[in-house]
Amino acid sequence: MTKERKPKPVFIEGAISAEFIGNSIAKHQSKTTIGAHDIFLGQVRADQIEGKTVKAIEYTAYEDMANSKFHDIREATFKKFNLTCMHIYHSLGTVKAGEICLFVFVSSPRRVDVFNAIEYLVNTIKEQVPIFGKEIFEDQSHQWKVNS
Amino acid sequence: MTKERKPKPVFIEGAISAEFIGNSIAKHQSKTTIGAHDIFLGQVRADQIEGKTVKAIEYTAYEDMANSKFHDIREATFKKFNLTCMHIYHSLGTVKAGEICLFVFVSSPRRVDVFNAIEYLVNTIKEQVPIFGKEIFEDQSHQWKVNS
Amino acid sequence: MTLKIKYFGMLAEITQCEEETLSFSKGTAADLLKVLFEKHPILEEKEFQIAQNQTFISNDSIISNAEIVLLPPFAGG
Amino acid sequence: MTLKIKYFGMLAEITQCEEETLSFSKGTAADLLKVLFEKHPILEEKEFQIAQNQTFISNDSIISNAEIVLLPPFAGG
Repeated sequence: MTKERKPKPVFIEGAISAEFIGNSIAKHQSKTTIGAHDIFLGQVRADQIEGKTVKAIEYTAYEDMANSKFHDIREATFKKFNLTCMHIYHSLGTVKAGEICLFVFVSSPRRVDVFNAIEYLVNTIKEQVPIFGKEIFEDQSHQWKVNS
Repeated sequence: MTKERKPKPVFIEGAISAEFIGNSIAKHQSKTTIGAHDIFLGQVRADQIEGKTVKAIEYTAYEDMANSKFHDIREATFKKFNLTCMHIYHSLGTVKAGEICLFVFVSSPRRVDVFNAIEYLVNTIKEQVPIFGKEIFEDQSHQWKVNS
Repeated sequence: MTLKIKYFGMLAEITQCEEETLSFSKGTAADLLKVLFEKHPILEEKEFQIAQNQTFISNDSIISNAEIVLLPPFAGG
Repeated sequence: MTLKIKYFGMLAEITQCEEETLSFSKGTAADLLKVLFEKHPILEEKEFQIAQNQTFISNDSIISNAEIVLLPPFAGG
């Protein structure tokens, strides 16, 4: 697949709901060449750090660069793997512990492509997209999250 | 994790709905040690075979053995990977092209475990669980599916 | 002894039988297969595995259980 | 030339600044950093990357664009 796709919006204000994900799955049931879907969801953890508990993460991004990175990553992934479709959504703003902040969805005729593509996509997004996260503790203090 | 879990029902009559999957995702939002979910969905393809199109697969299983295999695979996967939870559902009976017949859902504090676990689980299920699929064509003729 | 033989998937289709009983003097899976191939010659062309107590057995395994299951290739997922 | 400097995440917090303009005679990213460290000494302790035209540049790259962005470690997903 080498055709250029137009940039698709990735950022969503606040958490990504389970209903949104369910609706996205339902939309794929008319695509009858698909045999395998893989969905990755990133969820905010209530981590304990020095006795304090994370209650939310506030996400910000260098949006222009993030959107162009997301576009480049999409194109590169379509070139590397045999995928029928791909969807990426990331939250901006406040996402509470237990809520979903990242939704990556790939579909292909065969499973080997979705396994390889999902791992590549999620790792590349975490590594290359300028998104920043402020972990807010229950006492309103905070620290800046860094991807490991 | 070495504690024994009691067998959970895996088989569902007919297709697995997007709504069921969405509800299952929603139930995990109270589990705030989870940082990463991975969901695999198997969908029936409308394959073209010698000019005929698959319109549905009829699934049957040697249920006693299948249930005990699913249980063994669950236990082995919990031992191999650091998972918070795991859900497996497979259809029996008729699943139309475009509908979902397999839903595997793993969750963990960290993403590396869900990537490894989902691939292991799906491959092991396809290889070891006695489930049989009759591909029904539009003209009502059929052929027996074999996993590749 | 009297054995119950179960057939699944395409094997049930081609033998036109999901379950049958037959009497069998002690022996191995290979011995049992001879009996089954005589009864259902079409089985001989097909790929399948034999399970006893939900475990696959090989041709030289002794038939010790009253229920024997013939399973064609799997197609789950 | 007049540069617009943008700060994101923890860098915006510690400099108490999201965006500022400053005049800069031609030079490399290292030259610009000297100016920025003088203005915001706390920056010197922090890990960050510099982007120009949405591309990361190294210390010896020439500053050629009017908008320079300082980015702390990423935390998406």
